[in-house]
Amino acid sequence: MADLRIKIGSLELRNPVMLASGTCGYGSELEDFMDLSALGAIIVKGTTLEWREGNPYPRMAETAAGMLNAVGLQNKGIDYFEKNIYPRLAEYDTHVIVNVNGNTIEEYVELSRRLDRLQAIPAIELNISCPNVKRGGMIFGTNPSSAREVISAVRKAYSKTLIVKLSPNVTDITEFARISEEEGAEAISLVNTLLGMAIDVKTMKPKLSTITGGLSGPAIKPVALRMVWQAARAVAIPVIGLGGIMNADDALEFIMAGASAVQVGTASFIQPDTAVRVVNGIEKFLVEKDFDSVSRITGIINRI
Amino acid sequence: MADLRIKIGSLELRNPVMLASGTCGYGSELEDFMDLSALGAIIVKGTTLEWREGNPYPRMAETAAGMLNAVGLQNKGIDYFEKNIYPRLAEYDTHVIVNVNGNTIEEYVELSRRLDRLQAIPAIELNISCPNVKRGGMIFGTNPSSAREVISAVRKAYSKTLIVKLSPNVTDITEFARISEEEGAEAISLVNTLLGMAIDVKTMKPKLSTITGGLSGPAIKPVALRMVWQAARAVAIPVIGLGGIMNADDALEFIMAGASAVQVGTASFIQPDTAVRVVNGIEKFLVEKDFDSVSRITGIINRI
Amino acid sequence: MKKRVEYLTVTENKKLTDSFFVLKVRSGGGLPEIKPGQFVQALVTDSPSTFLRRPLSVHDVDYKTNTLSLLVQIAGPGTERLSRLVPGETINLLYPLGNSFTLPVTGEKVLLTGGGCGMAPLLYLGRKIKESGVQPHFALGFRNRSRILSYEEFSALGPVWLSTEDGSEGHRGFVTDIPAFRGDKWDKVYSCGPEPMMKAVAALCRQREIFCEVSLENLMACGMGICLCCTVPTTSGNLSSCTDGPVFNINDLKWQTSG
Amino acid sequence: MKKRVEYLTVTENKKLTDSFFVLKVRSGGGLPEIKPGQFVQALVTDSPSTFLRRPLSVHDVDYKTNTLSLLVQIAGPGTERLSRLVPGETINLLYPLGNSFTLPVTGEKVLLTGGGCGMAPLLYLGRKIKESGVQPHFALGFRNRSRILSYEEFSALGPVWLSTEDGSEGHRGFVTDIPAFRGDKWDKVYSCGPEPMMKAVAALCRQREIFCEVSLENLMACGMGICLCCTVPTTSGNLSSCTDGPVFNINDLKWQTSG
Ligand SMILES: Cc1cc2nc3c(=O)[nH]c(=O)nc-3n(C[C@H](O)[C@H](O)[C@H](O)COP(=O)(O)OP(=O)(O)OC[C@H]3O[C@@H](n4cnc5c(N)ncnc54)[C@H](O)[C@@H]3O)c2cc1C
Ligand SMILES: Cc1cc2nc3c(=O)[nH]c(=O)nc-3n(C[C@H](O)[C@H](O)[C@H](O)COP(=O)(O)OP(=O)(O)OC[C@H]3O[C@@H](n4cnc5c(N)ncnc54)[C@H](O)[C@@H]3O)c2cc1C
Ligand SMILES: Cc1cc2nc3c(=O)[nH]c(=O)nc-3n(C[C@H](O)[C@H](O)[C@H](O)COP(=O)(O)O)c2cc1C
Ligand SMILES: Cc1cc2nc3c(=O)[nH]c(=O)nc-3n(C[C@H](O)[C@H](O)[C@H](O)COP(=O)(O)O)c2cc1C
Ligand code: FES
Ligand code: FES
Repeated sequence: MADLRIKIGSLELRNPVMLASGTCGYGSELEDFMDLSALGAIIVKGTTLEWREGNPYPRMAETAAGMLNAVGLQNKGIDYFEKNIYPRLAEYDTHVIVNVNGNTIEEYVELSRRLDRLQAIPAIELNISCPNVKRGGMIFGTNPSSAREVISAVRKAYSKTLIVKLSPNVTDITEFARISEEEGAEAISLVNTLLGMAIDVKTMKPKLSTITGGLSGPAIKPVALRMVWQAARAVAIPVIGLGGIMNADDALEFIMAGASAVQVGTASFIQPDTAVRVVNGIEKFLVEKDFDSVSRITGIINRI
Repeated sequence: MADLRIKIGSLELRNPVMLASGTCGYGSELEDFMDLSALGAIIVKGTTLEWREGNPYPRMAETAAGMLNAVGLQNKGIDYFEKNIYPRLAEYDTHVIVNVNGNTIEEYVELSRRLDRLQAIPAIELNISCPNVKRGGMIFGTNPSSAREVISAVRKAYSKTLIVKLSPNVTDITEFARISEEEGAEAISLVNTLLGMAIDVKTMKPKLSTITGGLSGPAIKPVALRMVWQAARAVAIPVIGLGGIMNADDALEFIMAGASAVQVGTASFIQPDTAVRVVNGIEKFLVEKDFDSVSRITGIINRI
Repeated sequence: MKKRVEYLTVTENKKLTDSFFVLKVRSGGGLPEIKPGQFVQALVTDSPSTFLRRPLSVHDVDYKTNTLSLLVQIAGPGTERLSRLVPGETINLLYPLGNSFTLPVTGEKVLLTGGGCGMAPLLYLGRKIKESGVQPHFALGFRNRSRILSYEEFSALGPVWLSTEDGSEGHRGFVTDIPAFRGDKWDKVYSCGPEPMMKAVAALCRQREIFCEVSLENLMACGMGICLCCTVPTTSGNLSSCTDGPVFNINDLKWQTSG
Repeated sequence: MKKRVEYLTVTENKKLTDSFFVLKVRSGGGLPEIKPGQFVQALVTDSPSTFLRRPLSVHDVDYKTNTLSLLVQIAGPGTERLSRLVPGETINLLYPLGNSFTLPVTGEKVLLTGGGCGMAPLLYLGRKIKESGVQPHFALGFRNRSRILSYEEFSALGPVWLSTEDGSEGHRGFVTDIPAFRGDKWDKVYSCGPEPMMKAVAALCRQREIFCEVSLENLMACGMGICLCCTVPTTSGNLSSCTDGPVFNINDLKWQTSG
């Protein structure tokens, strides 16, 4: 038995494996395949103040060892969430974290304030990295001063655990990691999707209605891993690593690179119980290699 | 029959397909598999002023639909090149372009000057995007003012066709595309490799001796294609697209996104005659779709 | 019905034409209840270019042998790989997924119409309709005589009208040109096939105020309602084709404009 | 010799142990000249996680039937996929690649020593040596008796001494512990196997000033000298294992420190 517990700020997770936002709905969709209480946390769908229909079809294109998506934060808004979804989530025996989005700083702040009041939501993940919206999202996450502004404003409005989700579409990820830390984030999660594109040669048109979209899956793992390694050396707050994790070995790579926790995203589309397999695989590895806790191997490549 | 000729500044290529630097040696290594004169150009190995041994082994790691490399510009330097390699290259019935690297602006300039004197080299590709060296390379290609300085200096020293090879490891590729154009580059080529990393979970060590390395292959194609599309809309000079091209359809995607020409890189490792297959496939497509020249489909997705 | 991920064993892989095959797969543990219109997400292993699962309609179900049939058209690397499966190999399915067709009530006159691989769900739908005591009728459209699929299986369930684009068999033209389609009074029409065909069927039904359900084949990533990629614009906003569909009443649809 | 890319037909796939198999493949157009020590780069299709080709030594060549043998150890997804190839299927090879061993001259006393999949090139080398009129001797090392591979094939060419780590067959210990290795006077020693083994062999040979060539198995991307990933530090700088090797004289090597 190895100790899998980890801490993100004041929040204790029973293990370091979470479901990534936008890839697990509200969790319930995956309950036929696994017990959500076996996970460290689930990060539910990107949420906005207002009801959003998202982008037009087609929103998806398969690529080599990955996929592009252009969902565009389709969700029913915070009012609907609070009334119709939150009560169900409050019953889960795992931490439920909400992924927070807005067009403006005011929207981010207002939404965070609303979520601060929801007792069963112990943390938010501030998404300043969505590449699929015209306003907000990645625009904040690729400009240092906007990033600082929105994190700082949300930090003032939100009293519980604040995670900032970073965009990989930047020259220097450590800059954004440091800004997050300086402005009071208790953790950073990375990466969101890489901005990509695909063209249908037959029709001579982009495959996505929005032309560009977010690339996820194993294709991006080497880039994500590198950024997690860089970020973890740049800041003292926990780093949550994700991008292309398909199995326990992938997750262990992120942890060894410096991640305190990991998220499973696209993999759930293909193997819906990937996250719980990852939990079990990490535990197995630790036991076999005789580590008494997962924290022992966090960033181990920097030490051996 | 479709007209495959394209122009890069004053340089006319018989077709838009080149071999990418660092993935085709000096061309001769691939002559068992194809006739180099069937190609638009070959861009030979990254060259430096001085003899370089490159990075220690291991330099390579396979990843999902791609690979990481950390070769680090191993080459015998310009003196050796001029004396022992150039005479052979001068015999080729295709354009030979040299990929130019340096630690300092002075080195880039000096090397460009040396190459300017070699009659059979009609163009250089200024590599400001190599991620595998401690000094020079990507450091120039990810900082706008350094990029401007080195391009401007080389432009003054080099009288023939100047291509600038851009790094994808930046927030805004159009900024570097514009700087290249402003400083007198006649074309830009993109992308070089994405900075990535891989860890061997068994040994708990990075797979590369240099920890991080350059990611190439189909995995990066969506990102490369997006950047080519963005860059081609930002500048008027030709854009040469590359990153994960494995076949003619991939090349056509780049051309439809706005590339005037393409380069085949990692694919040659797997199928050594990929480049000539790409030439044939592009021609076949044009004939079938009744386009009289390849330039008709350059950037076509912006028009239909 | 609880969704599951399961390895099923291939019992038969029958080539129908150069591009169509029927794959029969058996569940060791016993099949769950599957409704007509539901689909599976098939994992394509041993393929370098197939990352996501591939959605395939349930073509038929035999509870006695715990066997599912899939009618598949080779469209690319995923379906090509499936076409090479041999009996004894396994295939990993995520199923049963999606909603289902609204079955008719006794006395209704129903037409099932489709073409190409869109015919896939109509066989099982026809079987279920027949089992419920209603007579299914079929109007099936093909490019030409050599493309006709599974005629025997359908005609075992009810009358089958055929159309071919070149008139080499049955009625010349499209399914909507079949006289019985236009002439008779139908209570319910079910359709699955290429989008232009479904739109033509829908137009005809809307005009005549016939209840009509279509099964959409939107691109899917997950098939479980978690990715929101398979979106369908409807009168009540964007819905997910994989969970709110794939079967939709035509009155609820705003057919997507792009793609 | 001109390198080529060719589809060869699998004629046999023989399982030797749980993790070793011998794959025989036939060239339709006729084999080119292949020298002992050369290798092929095998394309692994139908595998989602195998992007690059896999380097494999030529284990044996039969020009009469135009057949190549490969002795392969299952190490990961690529070799696992190859282990499932069945006769009649094809495999795409890029070959022949690399340099070759220096053959002995008449009268020399030669020892071929290796272990595990490192034995692969030694069979063909032994055959060529024998054809040249020199008697090859073999010293082969294994974990234990059940791991012993291809004993018959080797002993058909010359005397074979075995070592096993647990002493369950032949000499207990490593190849370098085999008395004939230490005791006899060898003119040339050839070695291929796990790196620690080759280093031990090299140390012994250097000490006794015996000519010794080893075949390295550095990670490779291309196999043709164009990627510079397979680098080997030598007394004349970094060389490419795939073109300047895989066979190196131990006096030229600075064994790599990392990896
Ligand atoms: C609910 C549903 C049920 C389906 N039922 C069947 C069925 O019973 N039999 C059958 O043969 N096919 C069915 N399809 C279509 C089938 O999923 C695709 O043909 C298959 O995914 C193509 O995979 P591929 O790797 O062979 O080709 P790809 O290379 O992935 O695609 C080849 C071509 O098909 C198109 N395509 C890919 N995926 C889909 C998709 N999901 N829907 C429509 N077009 C697609 C691509 O755009 C491309 O042009 C169904 C699709 C859906 C959504
Ligand atoms: C010149 C040369 C000749 C070789 N000859 C043979 C042979 O005759 N028979 C045989 O069984 N194997 C041989 N190998 C090793 C063989 O290439 C690897 O075992 C194979 O590439 C592993 O592929 P995989 O997909 O099965 O496993 P992977 O998942 O790619 O690798 C599994 C493990 O093997 C290691 N590995 C991967 N590639 C190599 C490599 N090129 N060299 C050494 N270790 C590697 C990996 O680091 C990993 O630990 C040779 C290698 C070289 C360079
Ligand atoms: C269909 C889809 C929808 C997504 N929606 C969101 C979202 O709403 N908010 C967010 O922060 N990230 C979103 N993401 C990004 C993922 O959470 C994750 O950062 C990314 O996919 C990389 O991880 P992966 O490769 O494991 O999927 C989405 C990803 C996908 C594929
Ligand atoms: C092994 C290797 C060595 C490379 N060396 C160079 C180089 O010397 N100079 C350079 O500009 N790019 C170099 N590159 C980058 C390629 O030219 C190309 O930009 C990149 O690999 C993306 O294209 P691809 O995916 O088609 O390989 C190298 C790439 C690889 C894989
Ligand atoms: S396919 Fe993922 S929500 Fe429908
Ligand atoms: S493997 Fe590419 S140079 Fe040797």
